[in-house]
Amino acid sequence: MSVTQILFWFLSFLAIGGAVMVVASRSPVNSILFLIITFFAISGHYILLNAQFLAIVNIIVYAGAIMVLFLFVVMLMNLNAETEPPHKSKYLMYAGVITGSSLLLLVVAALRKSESIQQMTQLKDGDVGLLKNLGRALFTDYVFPFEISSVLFLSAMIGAVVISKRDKEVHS
Amino acid sequence: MFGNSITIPHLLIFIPVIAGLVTFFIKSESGAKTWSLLAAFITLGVSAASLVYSKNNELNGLTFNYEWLKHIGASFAVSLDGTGRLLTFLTAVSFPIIFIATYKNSYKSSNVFYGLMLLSQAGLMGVFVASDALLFYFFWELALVPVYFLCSRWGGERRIQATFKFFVYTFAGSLLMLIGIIYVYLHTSPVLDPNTHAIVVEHSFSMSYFHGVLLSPSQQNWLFWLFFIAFAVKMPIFPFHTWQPDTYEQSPTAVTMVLSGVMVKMGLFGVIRWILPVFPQAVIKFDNVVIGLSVVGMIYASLIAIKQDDLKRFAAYSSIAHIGLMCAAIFTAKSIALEGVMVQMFNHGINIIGLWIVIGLIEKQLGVRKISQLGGVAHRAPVLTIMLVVIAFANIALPLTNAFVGEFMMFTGLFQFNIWYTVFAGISIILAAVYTLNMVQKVFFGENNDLTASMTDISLNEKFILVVVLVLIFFVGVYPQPFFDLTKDSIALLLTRFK
Amino acid sequence: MNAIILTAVWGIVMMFGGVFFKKKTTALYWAVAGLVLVLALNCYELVQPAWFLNKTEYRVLFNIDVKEMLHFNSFNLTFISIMLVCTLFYFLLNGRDIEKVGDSVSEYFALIFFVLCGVSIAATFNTLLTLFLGIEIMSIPLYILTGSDKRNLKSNEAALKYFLMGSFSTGIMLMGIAFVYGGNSNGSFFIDAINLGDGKIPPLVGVGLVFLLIAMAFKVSAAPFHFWTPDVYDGAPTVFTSFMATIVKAAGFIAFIRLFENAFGKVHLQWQALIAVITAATLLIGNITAVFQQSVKRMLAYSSIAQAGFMLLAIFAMNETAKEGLVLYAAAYSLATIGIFAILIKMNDYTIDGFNGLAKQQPVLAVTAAVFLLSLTGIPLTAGFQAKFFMLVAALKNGHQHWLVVFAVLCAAVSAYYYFKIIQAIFFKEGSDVAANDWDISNGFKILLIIVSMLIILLGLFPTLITEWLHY
Amino acid sequence: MSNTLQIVWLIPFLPLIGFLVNGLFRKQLSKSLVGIIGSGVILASFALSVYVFMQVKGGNIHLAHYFNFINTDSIKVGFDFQVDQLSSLFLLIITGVGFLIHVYSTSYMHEEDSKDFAKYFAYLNLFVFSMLLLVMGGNYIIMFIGWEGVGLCSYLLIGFWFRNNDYNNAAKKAFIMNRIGDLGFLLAVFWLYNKLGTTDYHTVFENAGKLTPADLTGITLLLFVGATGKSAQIPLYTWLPDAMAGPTPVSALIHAATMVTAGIYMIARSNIMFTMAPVTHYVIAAVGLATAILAATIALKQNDIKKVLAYSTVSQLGYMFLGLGVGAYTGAVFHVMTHAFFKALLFLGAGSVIHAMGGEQDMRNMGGLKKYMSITHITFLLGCLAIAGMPPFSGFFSKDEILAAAFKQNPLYWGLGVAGAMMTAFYMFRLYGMTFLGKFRGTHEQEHHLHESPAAITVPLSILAVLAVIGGLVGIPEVFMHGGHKLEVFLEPIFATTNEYVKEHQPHEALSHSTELGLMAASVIGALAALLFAWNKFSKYEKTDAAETGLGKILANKWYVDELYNTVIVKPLNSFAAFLNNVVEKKGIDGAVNGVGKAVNYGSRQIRLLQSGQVGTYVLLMVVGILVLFIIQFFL
Amino acid sequence: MPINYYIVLSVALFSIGIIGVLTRRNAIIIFMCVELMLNAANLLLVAFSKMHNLALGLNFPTLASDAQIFVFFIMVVAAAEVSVGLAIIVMIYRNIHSVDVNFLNRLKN
Repeated sequence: MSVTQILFWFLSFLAIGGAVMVVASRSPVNSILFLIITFFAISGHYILLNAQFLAIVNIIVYAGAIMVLFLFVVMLMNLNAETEPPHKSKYLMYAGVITGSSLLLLVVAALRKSESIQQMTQLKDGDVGLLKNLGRALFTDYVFPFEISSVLFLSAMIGAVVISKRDKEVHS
Repeated sequence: MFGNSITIPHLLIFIPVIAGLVTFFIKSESGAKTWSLLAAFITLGVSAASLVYSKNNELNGLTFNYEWLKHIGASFAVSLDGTGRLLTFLTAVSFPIIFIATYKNSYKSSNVFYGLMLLSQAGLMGVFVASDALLFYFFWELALVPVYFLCSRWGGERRIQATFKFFVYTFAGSLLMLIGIIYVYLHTSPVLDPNTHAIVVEHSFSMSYFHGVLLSPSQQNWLFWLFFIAFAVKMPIFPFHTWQPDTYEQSPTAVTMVLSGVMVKMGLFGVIRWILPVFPQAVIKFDNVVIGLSVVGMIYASLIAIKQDDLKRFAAYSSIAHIGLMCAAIFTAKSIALEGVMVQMFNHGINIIGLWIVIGLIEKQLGVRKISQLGGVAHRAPVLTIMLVVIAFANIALPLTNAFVGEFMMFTGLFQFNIWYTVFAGISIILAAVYTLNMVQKVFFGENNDLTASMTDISLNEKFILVVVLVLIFFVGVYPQPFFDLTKDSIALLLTRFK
Repeated sequence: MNAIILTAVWGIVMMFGGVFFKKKTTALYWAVAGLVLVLALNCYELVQPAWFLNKTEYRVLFNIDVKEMLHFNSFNLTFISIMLVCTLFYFLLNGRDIEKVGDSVSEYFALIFFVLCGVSIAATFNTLLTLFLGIEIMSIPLYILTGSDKRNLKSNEAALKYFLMGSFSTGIMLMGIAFVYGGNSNGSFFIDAINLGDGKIPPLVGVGLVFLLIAMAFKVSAAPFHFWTPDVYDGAPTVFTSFMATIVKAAGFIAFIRLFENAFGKVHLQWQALIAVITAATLLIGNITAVFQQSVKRMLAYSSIAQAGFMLLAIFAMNETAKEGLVLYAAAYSLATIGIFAILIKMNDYTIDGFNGLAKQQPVLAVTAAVFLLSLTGIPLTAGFQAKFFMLVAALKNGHQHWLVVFAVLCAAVSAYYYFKIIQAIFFKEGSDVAANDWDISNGFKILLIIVSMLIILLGLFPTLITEWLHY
Repeated sequence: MSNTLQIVWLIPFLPLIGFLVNGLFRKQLSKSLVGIIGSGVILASFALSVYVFMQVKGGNIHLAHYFNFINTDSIKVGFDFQVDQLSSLFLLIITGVGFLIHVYSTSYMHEEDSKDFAKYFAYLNLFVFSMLLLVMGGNYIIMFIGWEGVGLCSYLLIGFWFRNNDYNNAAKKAFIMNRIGDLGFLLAVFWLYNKLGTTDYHTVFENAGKLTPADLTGITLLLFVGATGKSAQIPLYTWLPDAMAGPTPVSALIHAATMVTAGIYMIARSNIMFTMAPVTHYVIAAVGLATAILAATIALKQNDIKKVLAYSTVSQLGYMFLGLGVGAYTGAVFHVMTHAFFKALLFLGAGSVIHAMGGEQDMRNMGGLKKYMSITHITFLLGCLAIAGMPPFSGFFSKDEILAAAFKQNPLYWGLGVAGAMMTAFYMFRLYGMTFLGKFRGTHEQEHHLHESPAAITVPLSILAVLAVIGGLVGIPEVFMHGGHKLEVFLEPIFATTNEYVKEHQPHEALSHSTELGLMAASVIGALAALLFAWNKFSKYEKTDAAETGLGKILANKWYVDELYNTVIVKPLNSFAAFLNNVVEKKGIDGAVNGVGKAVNYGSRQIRLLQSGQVGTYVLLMVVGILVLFIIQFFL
Repeated sequence: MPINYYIVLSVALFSIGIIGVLTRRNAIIIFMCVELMLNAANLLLVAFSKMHNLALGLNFPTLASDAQIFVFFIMVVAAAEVSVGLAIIVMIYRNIHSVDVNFLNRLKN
C-alpha cells in the first residue's frame, strides 16, 4: 500500500467520521467543529487529486470564513446542547436513516455494472490545479460566469440588507 | 388573416357574435330585448336564405376556408351541407321563438342575459358549420360557456351545483374528444401543395382529411369511445344523462329551451358528422352496444318520466327518451333511419321548445311547476291547453304531427337493423303515451284548485309564438318532404362510408 | 445578451436608486422604464436576424464573447421577451402593492431584476455551469423576496422552508452535474457535448440524469418534489407569489426542456417513463389537493402545481410542438396567473367566500377574473386552451404512453372544479355588505386588466402570434 | 274513367273543414250554426259517399295519389287514397251513421255551453275525418294516420267532460291500450316495409305470395295485435266499457259503429295475407270467440245501461273476428254493417233514455219507460231483436253467416258461438225488460221529467231502426234466395284473390242447405228461448239489495280482469318506475356521478395531509421520491 | 485509485448529509448538512476531473480545469447562499427565538 493509498483511506475515514459526527453530535458547536474536520479531510483529498488551489480555497473560504460565520451565528444565538431541540420522533429518524442509506445503496447498485468506474484517477501528479492555470482559464474562457456570479453576490448582499434592516414603520 | 369574402356560414356565426357583444352595452332592458330579437331575425333571414341559396348539397357547397393556424393544419373552415343547413335553420328559428315567448319575462341585467344568449347561438351555429375538427371543438366548448353562465346566474335555487355538474360533465367528455381529435389529426395524410406537390403541413384538421383518414380497427375502437362519450354526454343517452334533469330543472326557461331544443342536437350532429364517417368500422363493431344503451335508455327514461312531479324534469326525461331513439337510429347506419333522424332533429327541437313555452307560461303565472299542485288549468286557459295538447301529442308522435314521420322512419331503420330492438324500443311509444297523458290530465284536466283558479289564458305574443310552433308541427307533419330533399345528399355521402 | 447584461445593470441601478429615491413611487417608474428598455433591446436582438438575414454580422448592443456558454436563438429570445412582457404587466398591475410590502422598495425591484437576469441565463444557458449559475441567480433573490415581509411569521417560515429545500435541491443538482460530467467521456460541461454512448445511456450519466431531473422537477414544483410550493406561495407576500408562480416557474420549465432536449434528447425514450410518472403524480396531486382549499391564494399555489403537470407534458413529449406549446403555455399561464393574483391582492379576504358578489361591486374585475380563470381551465377562445391543446398534440405526437394524455385531460376536468368555484363565488353568490371592500382600484388598473384579458383572448384565437416567432 | 271519382278527396276534406271552422271559431259561432256546420259537412260527405258508392258499384274503383308524404331514396310513401268496394261500403256506414249521430247530438248536447258545444262538434268532425282517412288510405301508413287519429278523437271525446277525473282516466286508458295495439300495427308495417319495400295495398297484396310463411304469420299476428287494441278484443278490451264515460252519441259513433270496427276493416283489407297465414287465422278465431263469450258473460250482470251495451259491442266484435278467423270476410264486414245500424240504434236509444232520466244510467232505477217514450221504446225493441239475431232482422243474417262459416271450420266454434248468441239475446232482453217493462223504479222527480225526446233524437232513431230491420236483406243467404247475397257479390273483387287461394289450398265442402238450415234453426231457437226467458224474468224486475254471490259476483265484477291487469301490469310497472327513479337513477347513476365528485373531495382532504408543514417530512417524501425514480430508472 | 472509491466516498458523504437533513431539527445544522452535500459534489467533480485528465489529458491539457473552476463557482454560490441563509435564520430567531424547524408549521395542508 503506497503512501497515497494510506492517505486516501485515512482522509476518507476522517471525512466520513467527521460527517457522521456532524449529524450525530448534540451540540451545534461540536457539529460545526466536526464539519470543519470534514472539510479539512476533503481538502486533503483535493491535494491528492492535484487540485491544490481548490484545497486552499476550501480551507480559507469554507473551513475558514463560512464556518466561522456559522460559529458566530450559533454563538450569537447562544445555542448549545441544552437548547438544542430533541431529535425528531424515532420513526422519522429511522425513516431518515433508512432512506438516506438506501439512496447510497441504490446509487452504488445502479453504477455496479458501469465500466467507467474501473477507470483510474491520477493521484499526486499534473499541474492543472495550479493557480496559474486556473487563473488563466477563469479570466479567459470563464470570464462570463465569473462576471455574472457578481450578480449573485450583489443579490446576496441586498438580501442580507433587506432582511436584516429594521423597517421604519410597522406593518401588520 | 380573414378571408376576403364573407359567406353564409360566416354570417351565421358573426351576426350573433357581434350582436351579442353589442348587447352587453345596451343598458335599457327593452332595448336589449328588441336588439337581440332583431339580430335573431336577421340570422333567421340569413339561414332561410341558405336553404334556397344553393340546391347542390355537396359538402363544399357553401364552403369557404382560410388558414387559421396554418402550421398545424387548422383552418377557419366553414361549410354548410344539408345537415348543417337543417340544424342552423333550427338554431335560427329557435332563437326568435324563444325571445318572443319570453319577451315578457324580465331578467336582472337583461343586457348580459341577451348578450349571452346570442353568444350561445353563435357557438351553436359554429358547431353546425365547422368543417374543421379543431374549429368544431372550439365552438363545441364555446357554446357551453355562455349557457353555463346563463344557467348559473338566472336559474333556480340549486342552479349553481346543477349547472356546475353539467359543465364539468360535458367538459370532461369533450376533453376526451379533444384527445380523439388530435389523435386522428396525427394520422391524417399530409397536405400537399396542389402545384408543387410539396408537403405544406404534415397533418390537417380539415374534415375532408378526417374523413379520408386511415385508421386500423383497433385504433378506431378506442377513438370511437373518446368521441362517443363526449357526444353521449351531450345528447345525453343513458347512462350519461343525469346532469340533464337537474340542469333543465334549474335553468331559466329560455335557456332550457336552448339546451333542449338545440344543444342536445350537437351530440347527434357530432355523431353524424364526426363518428360515422371517421370510424365506420368501429361503428359497425359497437353498434349493438350503443343501440342497446339507447334503447334501454328510452325505456328507462320513459319509466322515470312517469314518476316525475316537476314539469321540467318531466320534459327532461321525455327528451332523453326521444334522443335515445335518434341515437339508436343513427347507429343503425341505415339510410331510412338517418333520414328520419334528420327530420326528427328539427322536429324534436320545435316540439320541446313548444313544451317549454307552455311550462314556462304556467310557471310564470303560478310560480309552481309541481304536477301534483296543479290541476284544471284547462278551465282557466283553454287556448293554452289546446296548444299544449297538440304539442304533447306531437311529442308522442301522433301521425300528421311532425314527430311521426321521423319516428316512423327511425323505427323502420331500427327494424331493418334488428327486430328485437324495435320491439323493445316500441314499448317506449306506449310509455310515452302513459306519461304524457298523465301529465296532461293532472295539470290541465280535473277540477281547479286554489292555485290554478287564478290562472289566466295566454296573451297575444305567447299565442302568436305557439301558433308558429303549431304551424311548424303540422306543416312538417303533413309535408316533411323539404327536409328530406335538404338532407338527402348528405346522407348518401355519409353512407358511402359503410359500403 | 442584451437582456442579461441590462437586467443585471438595471438591478444595480435600482439598488443604488434606493439611496436617492425620495418617494417610494419613483422606484416603480424607474423599474418600469428599465424594463421597457430591456424589453426593447431584447426585441431588437430578436428581430435582428430577420432584418439582416443576409449579413453575417450579428448586432447586439453588448457583444461579449461568452465562449458559447450561452446560446441565443429566436426561441430563447422570444421566450425572454414574453417573460419581460409578463413582468411589465406584473409591474404595472402590482407596482403599488410591491410598495406596500416593506420599506426597501427599490431593493425589491433590484432583486426582481436580478431574477430576470437569472431567467435570461436559464433560458439561454449552454453549459451545465451557466445552468447552475442561472438557476442560483434566480433562486437566491427569491429566498429573500419570500421573506421580505419580515414581521410576518408566515413569510419567515416560507423563506426558511424555501431556502432549506432550495439549497437541498441545489445539492442534488450538483450531484447530478458531477455524475453527468463523470460519465461524459468527452469530459465537458457543454450540454450538447455529452457522450451518451450508443444504445443504453452509461450508468454514470444515467445517475446524473436522474439527479438533474429531480433538481429540475423541484424547481418547477413537480410532484413529489413540490412540497415547498404551497407553503412558500402561501407564505410569501402575495405580490411576490405572483412573480414566483409565473415568470420564475416558466423559466424553470424552459431550462428544464432545453437541458433535457439538448443534453439527453437523443435517448429520450430511456427516461420518458420517469417523466410520465412525475407528470401523472403532479397532475394528480396538484389538481386533487387544490379542490379542497379554502384560501384562494393557496388554491392558486396548488393550481400552479397542476399547471406544471400539464407543462411537464412538453418534456414528456420533447418535440417541436412541445417546445412551441411550452412557450405558449408559459405565456398563457403567466398572463392569467398574474392577472388573477393582481385581483386577489386587492381583496381583503383571501378565502373563496371573499370573492362572493364581486360581480356586483366590481364588474370589470369580475369579468377579467373570469377570463383569467377560464384561461387557466383551458376553455377555448382563451390562450389557456391553445396552450393545453399544443401540449396534448405534442404528447400524442410522441406516440407513447397514451394513458398519460387521458389522465391529463381528466385532471383538467377536475381543475374546472376549483377554478369554477371562484367564478361561482364572483358571479352567482351574494356578497355580504359588511365585507365590502373599500376598493383601492384606479381606472388604469382596470384598463390594464382588460388589456391582459384581451391579450389572453387574442392568443386564444391566434396562438401563432407567439409560435411564429419561435422559428425562422 | 276515374275522373268521376276525382272528388273523393272532398269526403274527408269536408269534415276537416268542419273541424277547423268549429274549432277555431267556437267562441263566435252560435250553437245552431255549429250544429248546422257540423252535421252539414257530414251530410255532404254522405252524399258524396253515396255517389262514390254508386260509382264503385258500377265497377269504378279509384286510386288517387295526391302528394308524396315521404319520398326519399329509401322509402316512398304517397298520400294516396284507394276507393274500392270495401272502402266505399265503410264510407257509407261512417258518413251515414255519422250524420245521424251528428243530428242526434245537436239535441243531446244542447245543454253544453256554446264553446263546449262547438268543441264537441269539432272533435266529432275530426273523428269522422280520421275515420275516413283510415278507410280511404291507399297504404298502411295513411291507414295508420287515421288509425291513430281516431284513437286521439276517442281520447278527446271520452274525456270530453274533463273535470271528472274518472272520465279522464277512462280516456287515458283507452288511448294507452290503443297505443299498445298500435305498436303491433307499426311493427307489422315495419316488417312489411322491410320485406316488400312498400306499404301500398295493391303492391303488398300482389306480392304477398313472395313473403315466407314466417313473415306472413308474424306480420298478420302483429296486425291482429293492432286490431285487438282498436277493436277491443282480448286482452285489450277493457278500455271499451270504460270509454262509456264519453257522451252517449260518441259511444254510439265511435265505440259501436265505426272506430272499433277499424280492426275488422284492416283485416278484411289485408285478407289475402291473413288467408295465407293459417296460424293467425286460428288465433283470430280463438280470440274472437273467447272475447265474444267472455264479454257476453260479463254483460249478463251489468246494471249500467251503457256498460251492457259496451260489453255487447265487445262481444259482437268478437263475432266479427270469429268471422274473420274462419275466413268469412264478407260475413264479418256484413256484421260490421248491421252492427253499426243496430248498435248505434241501441246506444242512441239508451242515450234517449238517459236523457229522459236526467243522466241516470243505472237500469235498476228505470223500468216501465215504455209508456213514456214510445218511439224510443219501439226502436229500441227493434234494435234488441236485431242484435238477438231474430229473423228477419239484420243481425240474424250477418250473425248466421258467421256462425255457418264457423261451423264449417269447426263445429265447436259454432257451438260456442250459439251459446254466445243465446247470452246476447238474454242480456239484451234483460236490458230491455229492466228499462222499458215493469214499473218505474226511479225517484219521483225523475218520473215527473220523463218525456219522449225531441225530433232530432227520434228521427235518427227511426231511421236507424228501419236500417236495423231491413239492413240484413242485402245479404240473404243462398239457402233462402239464390243470388240474394248482394253484399257478397258487391265485395267479391276485394276477396277475389283470397277466394282463389282458398279454393286452391284449403278446399272446403260447402255446407249442404239442410245443414245450414238446421244450424240456423238451432241458433234462432236457442236465442229465442233465452229471449223469452229474459223477457219473462225481467219484465217484473224488482230492485233488491241482495249482493251478488258466486259466479254472479264474478261476472258483475267483470271476471276481475281490470283488477288482474292492475296487479300484474300497472302496479308492478309503477313500482318498477318508482324503483328506477328513487334507487337506480338517484342513488345508482346520479350517485355514481356525484360519487366521482365526492371521491375527488375526499381524496383532496386526504392528500393534503401530506402537506404537513414539516420540512423534515417534505424532505423525507422527496427522498423517497428520489428512491422511487432510481428504482424505476435502473431496476425496472 | 479507481474512481469508484471516490464515487462511493462522495455518495456516502452526500447520503450522510441527507440523513442529517432528515433527522435534525435545528435549522443551522440542517443547513450545515446541505453544505456537506455540496462538498460531496465538489469532491466528486474534482475526482472526475482527474479521471478525465488521465483519460484525455494528452489531447486536452486544460480539460481538468473545467471541473475545478466549476467547483470554484460552487463555492462562490455556496458562500452567497450561506449569507442569505444565515440572514434568514437570524431573522426567524429574532421573531420566534428558536431555530427549530418543527416550530414552523403555520403553513400546511
